[in-house]
Amino acid sequence: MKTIYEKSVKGRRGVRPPESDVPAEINLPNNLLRKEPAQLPEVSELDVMRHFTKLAGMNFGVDTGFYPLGSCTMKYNPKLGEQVSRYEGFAALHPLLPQLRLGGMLTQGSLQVLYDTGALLSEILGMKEFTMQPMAGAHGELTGIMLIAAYHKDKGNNKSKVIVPDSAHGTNPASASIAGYEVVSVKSDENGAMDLEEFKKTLDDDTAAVMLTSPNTLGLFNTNLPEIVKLAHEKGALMYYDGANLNAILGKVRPGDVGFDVVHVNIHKTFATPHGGGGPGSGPVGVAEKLVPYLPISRVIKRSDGMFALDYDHPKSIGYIAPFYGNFGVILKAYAYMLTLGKEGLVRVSENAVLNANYIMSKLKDYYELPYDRTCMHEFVLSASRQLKNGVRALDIAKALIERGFHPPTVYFPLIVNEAMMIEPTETESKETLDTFIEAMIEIAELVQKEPESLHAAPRNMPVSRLDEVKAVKLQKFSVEKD
Amino acid sequence: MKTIYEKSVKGRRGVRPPESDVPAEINLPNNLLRKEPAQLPEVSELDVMRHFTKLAGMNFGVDTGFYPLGSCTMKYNPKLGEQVSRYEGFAALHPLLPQLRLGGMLTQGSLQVLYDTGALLSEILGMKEFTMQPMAGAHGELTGIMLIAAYHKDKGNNKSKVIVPDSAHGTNPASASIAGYEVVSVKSDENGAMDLEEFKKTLDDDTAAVMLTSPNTLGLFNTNLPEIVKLAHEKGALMYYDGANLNAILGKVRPGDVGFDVVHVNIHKTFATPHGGGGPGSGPVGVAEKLVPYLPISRVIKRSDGMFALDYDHPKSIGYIAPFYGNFGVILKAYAYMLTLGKEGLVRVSENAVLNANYIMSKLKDYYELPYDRTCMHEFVLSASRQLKNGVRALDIAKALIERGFHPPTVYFPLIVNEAMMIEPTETESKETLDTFIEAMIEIAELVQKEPESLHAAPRNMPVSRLDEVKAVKLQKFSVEKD
Amino acid sequence: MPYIPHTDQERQQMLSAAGANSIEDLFSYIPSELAPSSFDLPPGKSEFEVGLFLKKLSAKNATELIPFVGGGFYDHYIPAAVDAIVSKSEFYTAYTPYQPEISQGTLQAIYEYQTSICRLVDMDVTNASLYDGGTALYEASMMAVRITGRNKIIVSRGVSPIYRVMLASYTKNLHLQLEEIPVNNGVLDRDVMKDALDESTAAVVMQNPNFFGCVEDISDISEMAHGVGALVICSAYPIACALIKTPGEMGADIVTGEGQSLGLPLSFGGPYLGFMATRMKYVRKMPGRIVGATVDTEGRRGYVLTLQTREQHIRRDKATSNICSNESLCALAAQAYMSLLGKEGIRDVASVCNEKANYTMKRLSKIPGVKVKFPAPVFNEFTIDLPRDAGEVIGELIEKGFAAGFPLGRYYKGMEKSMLVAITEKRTKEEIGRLAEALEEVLS
Amino acid sequence: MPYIPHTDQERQQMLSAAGANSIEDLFSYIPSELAPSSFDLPPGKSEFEVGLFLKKLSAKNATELIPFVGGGFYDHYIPAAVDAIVSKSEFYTAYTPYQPEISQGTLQAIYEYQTSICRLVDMDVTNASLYDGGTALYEASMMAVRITGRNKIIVSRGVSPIYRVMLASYTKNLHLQLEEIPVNNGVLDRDVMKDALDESTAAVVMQNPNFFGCVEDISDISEMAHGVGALVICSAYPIACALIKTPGEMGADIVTGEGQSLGLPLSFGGPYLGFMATRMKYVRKMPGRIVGATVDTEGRRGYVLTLQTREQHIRRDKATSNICSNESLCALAAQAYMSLLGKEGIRDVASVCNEKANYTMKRLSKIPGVKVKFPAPVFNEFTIDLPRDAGEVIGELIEKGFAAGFPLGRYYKGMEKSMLVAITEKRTKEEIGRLAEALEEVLS
Ligand SMILES: Cc1ncc(COP(=O)(O)O)c(C=O)c1O
Ligand SMILES: Cc1ncc(COP(=O)(O)O)c(C=O)c1O
Repeated sequence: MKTIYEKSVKGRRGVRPPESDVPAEINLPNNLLRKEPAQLPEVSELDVMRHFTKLAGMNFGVDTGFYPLGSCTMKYNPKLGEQVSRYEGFAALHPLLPQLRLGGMLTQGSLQVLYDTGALLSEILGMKEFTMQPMAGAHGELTGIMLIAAYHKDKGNNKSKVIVPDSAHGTNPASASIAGYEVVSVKSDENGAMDLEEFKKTLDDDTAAVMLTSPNTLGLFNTNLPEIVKLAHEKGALMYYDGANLNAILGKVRPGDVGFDVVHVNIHKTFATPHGGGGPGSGPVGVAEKLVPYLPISRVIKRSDGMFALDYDHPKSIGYIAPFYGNFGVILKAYAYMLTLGKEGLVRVSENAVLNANYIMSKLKDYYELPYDRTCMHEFVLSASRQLKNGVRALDIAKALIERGFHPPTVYFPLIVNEAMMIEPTETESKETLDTFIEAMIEIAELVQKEPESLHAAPRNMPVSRLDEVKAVKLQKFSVEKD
Repeated sequence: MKTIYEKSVKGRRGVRPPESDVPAEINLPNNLLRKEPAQLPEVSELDVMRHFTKLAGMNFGVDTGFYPLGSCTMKYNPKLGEQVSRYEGFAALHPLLPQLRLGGMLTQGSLQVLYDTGALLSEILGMKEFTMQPMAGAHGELTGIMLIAAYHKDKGNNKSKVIVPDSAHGTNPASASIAGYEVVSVKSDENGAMDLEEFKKTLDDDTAAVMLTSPNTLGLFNTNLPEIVKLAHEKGALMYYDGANLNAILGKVRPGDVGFDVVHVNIHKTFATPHGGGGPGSGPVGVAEKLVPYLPISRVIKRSDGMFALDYDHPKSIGYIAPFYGNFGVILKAYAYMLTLGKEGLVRVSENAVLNANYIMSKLKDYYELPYDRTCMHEFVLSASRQLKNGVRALDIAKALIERGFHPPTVYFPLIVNEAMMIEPTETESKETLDTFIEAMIEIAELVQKEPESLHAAPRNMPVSRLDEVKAVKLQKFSVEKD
Repeated sequence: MPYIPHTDQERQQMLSAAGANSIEDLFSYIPSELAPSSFDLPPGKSEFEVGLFLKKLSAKNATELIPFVGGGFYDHYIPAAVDAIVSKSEFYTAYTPYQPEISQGTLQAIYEYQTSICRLVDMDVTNASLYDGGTALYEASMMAVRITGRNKIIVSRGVSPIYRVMLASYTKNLHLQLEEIPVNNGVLDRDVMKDALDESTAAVVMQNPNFFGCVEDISDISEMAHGVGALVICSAYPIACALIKTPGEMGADIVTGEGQSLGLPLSFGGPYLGFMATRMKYVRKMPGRIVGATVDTEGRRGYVLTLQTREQHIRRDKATSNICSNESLCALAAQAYMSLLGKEGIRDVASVCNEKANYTMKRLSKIPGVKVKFPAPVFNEFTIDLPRDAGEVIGELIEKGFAAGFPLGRYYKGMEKSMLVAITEKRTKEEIGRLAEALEEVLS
Repeated sequence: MPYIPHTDQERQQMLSAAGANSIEDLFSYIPSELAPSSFDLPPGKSEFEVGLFLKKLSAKNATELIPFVGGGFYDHYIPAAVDAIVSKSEFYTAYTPYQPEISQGTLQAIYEYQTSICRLVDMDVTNASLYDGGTALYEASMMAVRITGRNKIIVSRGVSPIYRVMLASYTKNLHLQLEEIPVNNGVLDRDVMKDALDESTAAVVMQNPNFFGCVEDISDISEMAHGVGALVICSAYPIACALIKTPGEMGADIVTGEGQSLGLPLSFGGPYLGFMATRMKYVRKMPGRIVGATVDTEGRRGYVLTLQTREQHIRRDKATSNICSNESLCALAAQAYMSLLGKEGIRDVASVCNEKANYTMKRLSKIPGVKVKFPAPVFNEFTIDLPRDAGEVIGELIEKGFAAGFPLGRYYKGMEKSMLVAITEKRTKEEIGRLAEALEEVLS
């Protein structure tokens, strides 16, 4: 399909800005003006609408169909969230207003949203307090590790390393590293959990933090958690909880109760805000009491008179993580979601998410290798190792699923499973949907026996067939050439 | 694709209404309750969203591609209209509010929209006053004929027939007939205009009205108009203007100036409001001064103090045509459109609409029969009569266009052209779009020479191939069967 | 120019291709005497300016009043997903699905809508939509006239006065006889009805719940009407149909109604949705488009507009109606609404409305001087008598922030002290309490 | 339960299939000591109630003030079509386009976005988005550190104080040296800069227009920096780039910025859009996702995420950044905005902003006691000195309905009487006049 640039016609115009109602005086000297206009597209409003309507038709979202992308919790995004985030009182609010004298009074509505959402998260995760500033999960991780660093520094602890299991998401080691720590990886045991013995060997006084995802990226709950926490705390290391998989344990386990000191929540996963084709997300960070002094400023507080305000007076704070208060529009949708579900609803979320995952797992484990055959939580990981013997890779299976109208699972993650296919159905999917997916997976497994080669050609019914990723690296074409 | 009913699962629920916060007392006796619940779908919100997302993908709108459906003016629908019609002050306003004491004061915004839009239309069409009540073009026609009937009755004129050319849209004779008139059809001459001699013969003292579309449904402007009007008026007949083709003459000709007594405007055509898959439309009716007393009530007036009010005090009024003030939400979008275009913009609309039609016509007339080869206005009619010799009908060409990504033209209308294909590009389409359409039409014409049979199978790339309309009549399946 | 893509250069190329030198050339054959005598319009404005201007206008409407006004048009909650669905531009920028292969989305949605309406009102077949509940009632009356070949239409005064005026307006020149039957104590006067019914009666037109909010069983009226060969037309409130005995159950032959309550904003009177349903035997007499199921050349199910020989584009002056554009997108919204609420949800809405209405009725009737006017049961709307002019009282309540109800004196002589109060699931106990207090104050 | 489709019966069937008797079974292996010590949350509410509650909250925000506050975040007009585009659920309910064949919509849109940003700021390559302008500036600084292997970062005080605090916060533990250079008379102090620049300098961080609204040519600074092997990072305001000399033209090596002005609502601080662009030679050092063009097995053009070996999911602790989810939908909105306005439209927006800012500056400076602080030319924002505390004056103007500007004393010691005033194309002459009058009153 043509790019919008290829549809451009010299002199054509789209939306007109308001004309100036003041004298037309550009007060900039010539040497400060750009030499020639930026070569943006020259298209009509209809050209633009058709272009993006076509592009939308070449995309697949949760509203299109089943999207069992493991670790990403692609649940239904309630339309209420879309509506409330467009209320003018929220959408048009300038973030600097609270910085004006008595400005807090001008923004009570939004401050309450931030405060209440933080309070709800604190109760859901069992933490003392949350900062809503981090703008995605990885951003939350970085914030969390910075909090841990500030804590250790303040306490005079000299610690240089962070322990991360080998099943961890790539953002965990990356965040720890970017925050200035050395990352030490611990391998998984035969149950898919972090190897306890190896962990004990690795853990030492130099360990600043241990980062865990629970359930882990295999969808398994580590029953050694209490012991790991105890061991870490004994060595003065703090426990970091990667909340990407929170959808499995809402109302069942609270990281705070388990002893985690810092957690982040992927709002866009557990709390049903749209993933936007890659973002925006939101990754609030919650902390145990001892880490509260280091939280980023500003902090949203509720005063004794019931009014909300911004509080900057925290000399030990790590500073600003975001320009303002986080991805407010995303947080607002999550708030609406939490209010809608309430206590019982949230518990049902994890129950049904776990049920759905176990249901699919039980139906597929005869057809695909299940490296860790235990009751799973909200997701599970299959391996295409059996299919590989016939020359069919996880990637081929993914493309075959595309052909059959499904978004594929996450493939090749976690790295510890060969030819991994990580399946997370979420609680918003119905039994019929799961059944059609199961059927498709079984059909593909059977096809692997009969005509394995046919799978290499998939997908055949999309706007494009398989794309040459190596060529993309070689071509280095990251934008439309100028004409 | 399954219907939403086939996706229904007993006990499944979607959106929950608020729970009652008052005692749960149904105060209806058992014999007044329905026996069993209405068997509506039992589906989740996600089920519903996916269902309609899929259905939308099986539909073609102006935002999808070129839609040259003659007589329907499928121009771009500005997104501004969608936005303003959702402003809460407009969308949530109860129509009975002005009926409360001082209620007019509560609805000044919406009354102004109605008043101003009527005033703009009066100027654009050269009429004395408009009623905004009619809810579509045909509804405007009925209203107009009722006005004419009321006028004649009031004047003591006893007239029983309405003259309609044979090229007229079906709604014209239907409206006249439903309003209680006998319809007399006049055939077209070799120029596609109403045959003047035949008209003269038909016109008599019994003629209540003459209904004309201008330009007519062939896209041709009848240069005899002044004479026709004069003749009709001499016989005491009123002239009715079907405004469906107003897009051709904005700022070029005003029906009021020509002598039309009653006009209707298809707001959803000329004024760019979305067609909604069949509606809603809006069909305001404008009248010359002598017909003003008969306009429907209420009438929106502007008082001397600048306030707007509803006026019911018109004893000669034909009464209520709509429950309230017309399709307000549609009128509002048209108002936004008129304000955006302004005087110059509206003139450019018809100029470019006419240019686009003539451009396509000039490119296609070598390939298809052009029964009336004259400069056309905003649309023109080709005939597939040449192709028919090879066994290819207009319908086949339409389906071939579908296969090539276009919405087909209107086919088999007007009835006076054999195998008619009525092409109306509108002014919002670009030259490239027209060129691709022209190419497709030429390619099809060539295919008719080479492999005519292949065209009978079109379209082959849609969710369904050609549907059996005869079978639909036989089956009499107008709803999903109950299980 | 807004929305017009051509550059001057393109325009020139196209003109040459069309054999013209200028745009004026293309219009040159129009007699110059027809040039506009005036075309005095304001200059165009930018999108921003127009939007802002309209935002300001919208703020002049008093939508902040707490609404208890109904009268056939109700402030029900519209789920956010309804708007998400009707905002899909593949739906709303399409037109009538004349070309079924490219329009299965609209066609299937309308087919499903037809199904939902049939089930809600208990009828066999529904059309694809009419303009509104009032024109639907008029069309139904004309349909009955066509079916029976008779010319008397008997109308209950319990039918919306707005619709009765519409019916009268449309039929004024048609040599029909309209006869109105009074309502006593909130229900139709059977005796007068019996006297009016005769062999010239084409139809009896009812409304349930009636305009006063009262619910009644009209099965006996259906029997009487059928006894003389007349049809029964019932104007219904679709939300009420989820709870109360349906028009179908009560023997109606044609059911019409206003679909606004099924997910459409009040929007100052439109666009709304007229629905019409009937028995299978009358389908060929029904006005409006109808979607039917069929199969394609490969036997796959699909949908088309069907029975088109009833319609104006085929039958011209012999058509069952002149309707062409209808309210398709509103029908889509209604179908989205009915799907989202579903079988249990819509019944819940109806139940909550009824419960809250009963509560409100009780609460208001405790106010000195206020009494419930009719003994008949109600659905979500009811009539109370006030100690003084209802219009006046309502005016005073506006000052206090309420659109408290509709003054029945506006349409019914002698009911100047009566007020019609409507309740939906959106009205909270607290709002009802505040209304009661305000009314108390105003009356004391 | 909201959004959960299962009926009890289905749940039972699925449990059996999974070999469990009850939901509890599925959780039974979790040590019971881990059961929540508390889970004290409110009960759920209906969609209607939640929507209404939030509507009321939104009304507590003072969005009715006429806004003249900018500071890097601007009230530009957002065409209606932008929201129509980002509301397409095929876009917004998708995630990162890991599977390109099913995600060409997002991929092509982002590829086009990358093109637009490159052209706007005059750079070779742009990533698919970062969180916001502040984190983008931090990422750019770290990128410069990686490229140069040096550890000193020189930052102009003309860079947003918010971003400077962010930069300091993020780098606190990283053994980097941050050095700030003062701004005199609205422009960077070249002498101090010259002294600061040395062979240990990784980057010079600039902002243009700077936080005071002043526009300057930093070509000389680029030359100086390049002279010692340091990179130049420039934080840019994309709308301004349509009019003023671009960072690329002035020799910047990395350009970052906040994309909010390109069609995103202010939304109390987010979601926003961090953009980053650089020269081709640095592409492999750039953080964030990048979309590249390639071909499919049949030679058709298509788009994929590329150069992924820079990223955390491949490189883990050696990645160029930890970013995973970004601000893709915001980039889509920006691309929609840039397409809708187009080449001439965006320049018009910029020109009108500048014209109105000049007008406002003149108008306000006529008020006794008010003077424009800096002689340097401005784009759409400028600093004025007031005769008394700016925070106080702004507080009084709030009472009069204006968010009149930003008190620079909040971030700059000694500027307590200075106010930063921002103008966009949305501010009318009339509003500007009213602001001037109000200020006059307050000061008199
Ligand atoms: C386990 C895990 N941790 C962290 C992240 C990073 O979250 P984000 O993409 O919001 O930065 C992800 C995202 O997929 C994840 O799956
Ligand atoms: C020439 C003409 N007249 C009248 C009408 C009827 O208008 P509406 O569909 O709005 O009722 C049409 C609609 O297509 C038409 O083309």
